[in-house]
Amino acid sequence: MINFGFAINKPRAIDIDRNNLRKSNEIISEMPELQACIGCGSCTASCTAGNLTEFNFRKVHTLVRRGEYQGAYEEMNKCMLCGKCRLVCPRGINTRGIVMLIKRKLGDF
Amino acid sequence: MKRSSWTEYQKDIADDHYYYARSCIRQNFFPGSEKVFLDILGKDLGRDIFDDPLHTSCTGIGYHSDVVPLETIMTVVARQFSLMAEAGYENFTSSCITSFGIYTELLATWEEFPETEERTRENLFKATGREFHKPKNLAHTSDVIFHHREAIAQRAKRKLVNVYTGEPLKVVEHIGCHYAKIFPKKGVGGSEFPYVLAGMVESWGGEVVDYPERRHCCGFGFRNYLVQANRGYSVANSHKKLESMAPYKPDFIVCNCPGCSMFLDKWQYTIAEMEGTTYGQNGAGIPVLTYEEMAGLVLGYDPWELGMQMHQVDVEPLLDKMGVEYDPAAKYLGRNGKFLGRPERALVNSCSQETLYKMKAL
Amino acid sequence: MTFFAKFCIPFIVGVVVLFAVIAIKYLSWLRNLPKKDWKLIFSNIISWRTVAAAWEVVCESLLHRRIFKVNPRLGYMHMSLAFGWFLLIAVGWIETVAYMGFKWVPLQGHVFFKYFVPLNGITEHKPLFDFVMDLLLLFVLSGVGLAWFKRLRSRALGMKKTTKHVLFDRIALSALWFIFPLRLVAESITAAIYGGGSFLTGGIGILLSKSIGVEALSYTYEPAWWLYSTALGVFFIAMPFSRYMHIFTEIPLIFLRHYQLRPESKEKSYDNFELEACSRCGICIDPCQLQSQLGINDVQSVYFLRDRRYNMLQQKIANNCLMCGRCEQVCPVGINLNTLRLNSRSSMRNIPNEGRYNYLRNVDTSSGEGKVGYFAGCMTLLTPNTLRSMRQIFEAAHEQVWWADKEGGACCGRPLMLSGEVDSARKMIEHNKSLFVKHQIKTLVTSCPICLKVFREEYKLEGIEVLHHSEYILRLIQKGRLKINYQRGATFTYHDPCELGRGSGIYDEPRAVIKAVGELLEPAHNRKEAFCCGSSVANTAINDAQQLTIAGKVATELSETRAKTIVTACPLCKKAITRGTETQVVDLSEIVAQNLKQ
Amino acid sequence: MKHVIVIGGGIAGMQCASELLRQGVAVTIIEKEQDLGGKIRNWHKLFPTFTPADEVLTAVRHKLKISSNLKVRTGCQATSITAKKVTLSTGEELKCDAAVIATGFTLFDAKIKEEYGYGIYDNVITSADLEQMFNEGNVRLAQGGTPRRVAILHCVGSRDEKVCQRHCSKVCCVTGVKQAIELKQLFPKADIFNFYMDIRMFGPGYEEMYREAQTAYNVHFVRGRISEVSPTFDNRLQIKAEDTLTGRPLKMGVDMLVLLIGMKANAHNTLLSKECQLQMQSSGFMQPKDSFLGNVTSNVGGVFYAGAVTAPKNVGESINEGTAAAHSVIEWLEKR
Repeated sequence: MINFGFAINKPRAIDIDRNNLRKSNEIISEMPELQACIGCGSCTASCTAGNLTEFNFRKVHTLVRRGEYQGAYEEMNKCMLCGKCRLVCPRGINTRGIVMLIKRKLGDF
Repeated sequence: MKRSSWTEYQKDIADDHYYYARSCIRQNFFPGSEKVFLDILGKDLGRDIFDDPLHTSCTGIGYHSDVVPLETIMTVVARQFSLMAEAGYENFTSSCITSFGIYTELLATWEEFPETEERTRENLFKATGREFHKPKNLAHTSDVIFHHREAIAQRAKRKLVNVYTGEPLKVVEHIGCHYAKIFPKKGVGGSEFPYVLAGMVESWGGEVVDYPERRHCCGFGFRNYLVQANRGYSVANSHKKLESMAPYKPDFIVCNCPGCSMFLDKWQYTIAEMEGTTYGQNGAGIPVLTYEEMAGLVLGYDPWELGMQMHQVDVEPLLDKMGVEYDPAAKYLGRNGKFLGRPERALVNSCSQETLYKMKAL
Repeated sequence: MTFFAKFCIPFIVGVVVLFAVIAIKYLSWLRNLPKKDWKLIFSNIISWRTVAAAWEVVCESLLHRRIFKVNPRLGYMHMSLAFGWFLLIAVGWIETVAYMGFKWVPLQGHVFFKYFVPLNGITEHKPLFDFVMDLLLLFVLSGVGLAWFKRLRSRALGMKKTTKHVLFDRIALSALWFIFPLRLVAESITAAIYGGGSFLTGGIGILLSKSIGVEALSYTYEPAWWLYSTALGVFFIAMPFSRYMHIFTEIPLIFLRHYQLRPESKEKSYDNFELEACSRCGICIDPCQLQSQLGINDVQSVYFLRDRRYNMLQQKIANNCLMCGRCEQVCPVGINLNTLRLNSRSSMRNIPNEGRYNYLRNVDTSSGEGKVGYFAGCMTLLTPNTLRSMRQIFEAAHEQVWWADKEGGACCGRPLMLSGEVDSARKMIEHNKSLFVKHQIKTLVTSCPICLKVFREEYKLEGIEVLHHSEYILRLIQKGRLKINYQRGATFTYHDPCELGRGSGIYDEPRAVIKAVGELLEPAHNRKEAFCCGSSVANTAINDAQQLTIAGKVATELSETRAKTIVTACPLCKKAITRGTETQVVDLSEIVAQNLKQ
Repeated sequence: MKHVIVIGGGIAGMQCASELLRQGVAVTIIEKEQDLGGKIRNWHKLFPTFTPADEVLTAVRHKLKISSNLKVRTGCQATSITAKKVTLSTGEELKCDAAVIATGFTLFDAKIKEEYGYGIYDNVITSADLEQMFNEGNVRLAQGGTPRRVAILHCVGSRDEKVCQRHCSKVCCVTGVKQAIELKQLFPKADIFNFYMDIRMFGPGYEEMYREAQTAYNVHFVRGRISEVSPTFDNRLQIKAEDTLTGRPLKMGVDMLVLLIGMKANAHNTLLSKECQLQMQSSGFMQPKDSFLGNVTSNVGGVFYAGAVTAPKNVGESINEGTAAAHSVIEWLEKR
């Protein structure tokens, strides 16, 4: 293999066909309310951890639903579980439950 | 696939008397293509085409890389047009897709913003003392070949057919982005289903492969390629296309843009050397042709005369499929019969360079 | 006299197994106690605590006083079985002694005394003993009868729900139900053949001999004793694996508890005593709002303890609890239900992760300066009226305040702990603690009871007094630093937040503050019995609609007091209750700030 | 007896005609198709109640009682409309005392959005085609078989300046959600992805239906416009879009792509505005006299509007406008 001084960039596109959606389907079937997200961003706006880091709950769970698990567990680990997001979610999503579910499915417990 | 939409996008292509503008990339990497284009038009089709030694680069690469300002390129282009007028032509045809895009864009700019035309006229006169003219007809050279595709088909010595199976060859056509993505109405078939190359392939007996990333850019992207650190992004685009087309087992790729021909050909080498992946059916690369080379093969030109030894991916498997007779030993001989040297062996190559060299050495 | 017959074998096997298993269990639990716990035992064993423990054993293990308090009928059932049986054994032993003198008699000799010594060698006390024993047997049988009845109709015993059982429970329960009727049968047949017995066994004996005849009865004599012995044996073998393990386990638990042993945020050996001391009486089911208001009936403490004991605990059970503490209030055994659930969650979810929350390093978004620190809490940032009111109160009292998290800060860590991520919560605790120390505060005031509990219990803030704002405001009023206009005609009702009331024992301070502003009307359930608002951060299992249902019920009860304003002292409760009522819901600080005398 | 000509025999026109007849006015309906009924004839079920379209159409038809006062002219169009007379495409001139224009709308031709491959790839269909399939009880792929994954693209020919359709067609979002649910009912194992720009659930019960689609039917909603469609090696369709909520491009293979085609103003409207001095909006829909007080009145006395000729409307609104137009006509006739 020759080193040309650059690497071939990996595609940025979310490829639903290549992504393994098993875990994503499990997450959705366990808590179907997650699908009710309308992407308003209230959770992220009020997020205690999001105030201090780039943690974006809405984006991470959306990516997880699309089968993009890379880094999702680590991101979710930034969450302090304080529960503000659950109070502000206009769709009544049990956000803390979602955080824990995603961590359970994508982490090792 | 039911495809007839291209008929809604037609453009006027002059039938004769062309002023020819060369392409920087094509004349460097595929010099045979420009030569054969002139030959096909002049000798095979008996058309009048003028290859003017006075014309220059359109500076499009510089323009798209942010080193040539708009006013400068406008003046350069105006000079090309005035050279055309001075030579007594009014149909401009350019070999390069980038140039074609530039000419189209600037003509449209002058149309929309007449003050820029005024300034260009002034600048041109100040700089060169020439008169400002605009061509009556602007076409890319692939448009010209497209225009004459049936005439070429009539004179065809070979078809784009696999001589062993009798099946049409599977051809991936790749249209340069600047051909119709900027001004869809200025390209045959528009931007979604451009027909300029597909028309040639179909007229000459081949079958066009419609694959998911058909419209994707080859990845050249000027700055993206020119800056070494960005090349990973550039090659990723070709990578994406090749991944997408490979399952269709294409016999060859044909491009109308010199940059695309070069990148789709040479990035195959890069990808193979970096990742070990090759995309051809034979475990090597997929041959990449210019449409001039494709037309040349159809018309019975000698592949080495077409400059096909300059390709990264060996074309011999394709030549064999088409039933083209060629002298393997002559591959690396120049026009004067002198040995040109041979490339290093690479993963994408299917033919043994050694044997060829030795045959000649004997 | 040999005191042995073949039918004794099931009984003897049962007893041996029972005591062996109990010994193994207790010894291994004790052996695994952490050093800290052993130290506590040693330092307390020779003290009045042991005496107090012994007295409690009598009151609770035998008499079941606490169950009596909660539910007299249920108390009687437990007492008749426990105390009655105990007396049967005790009186039986005395009878043996009376007959044999102080001689060693094998255990089965005591238990099956009637078999071995049916008639011959009558002492002058025999009729008396027969009478007492029959009376006690009747006492126990009445308890068994109630138990049968409870199975069929739990409501009749004042319980809305009764527990569902595992296999060992069913075996032990069935055996237990048959022990005393079988004893009655065996002793009655003996009385019929050999005479003796008092009003119960003797009476039935006469009836039997008259109706069936002694001849026919003699064929049933041995089988009856076999059945009785087998029922005992089965019960004893099943017992240590069933809920009846509580009969013995409650005793060491009472002692250990008196020696100050407690469950902690991580599981430890002591927990086993609490787990197996649960009799699965099911008293914890009724107060559970998940059961009464949402109809969820498989997550209550009794099932949680059962599942944990049999290693079949699932996250969905462990997670589905408001941790409001209402069940803990009524548990007759006094098990630390919340702590046990919390440390179960910890075992299931705690993944130590060194790198986690490293982003908190050097984060300090605090402002102001003062000896008093104010930590609003994450939720309070969503109830800005509380923040504004606190600012007005601080200004009115001329207090210099360090604002810890007005612009957002790190969470207190309690929500993480409640979710079981105990080690990660420590990161937050250390972070916030370092800020408190850095800014040299002497008093820490918070508006969030969730924060308050963790500050008090986990932060170990030496030299810093932690106050809930209700306590702080009351103190300002009492010291005369705040002057308040009493609003004649203003009526308030107060919702006790779980974490503040049952969690931290703060019931009176908020009430005193409210009374300084206007009239306080108490809702039907208040103080220790107060409902949870349903939005508890401890529960991640119920959905929004379910939270709303609970909030609605709570709000309705509060509105029924006809108070003009509902007051609470927790931002989460405020948000929750607001969703369920048209009545105005405010934080305690708001009514104070609105009625400050300038 | 007064005579009113109703141009257009869809639900709005029919409703208007039956109201006028009830008030003792003679009515002539001009319909360009061979039958009355309009677009709703080809629709399967109506949102948000999933009421069969046929049920509604039958009820409206039923109200339109056959009488000597009702004349129906099918197969012709009106080329000129005034309060006094209507000229037909046959050259005939009909006298009248007032005219109601209820010519509705034209479905956007999805072929114009070439990049979506309608008319090029077999399994790219429009929402109207899908309704047809529902009606025939034959939702299948062109090559046979049932779809495993379907993408539904919102805003095809709506809110798109590239095809000169700046307006929102209003009903497509709701239709998209309705069709997603219907597909899911037919193929519970299929994945349905709705690609939307905004979800506009403007009516009662619509938002509830949307939520039900999300949580009860597990329909996926991706915010982003599909930019191109291409065939894949296994004869599926590869679609590309941006998942704008994650800021990442997204691609996937689907078996079927449903284009929610918008409502286009009739080309006829331009003619009306030129020939009859009726005002037209920039969207091409006719301009009612007033947005609040004169929704069914035109700027020309005695000429009225009903239904989607003035703007995209749903079925209920169109029927209501039929009634409203009839009332306005009566009022106008009484004043004379």
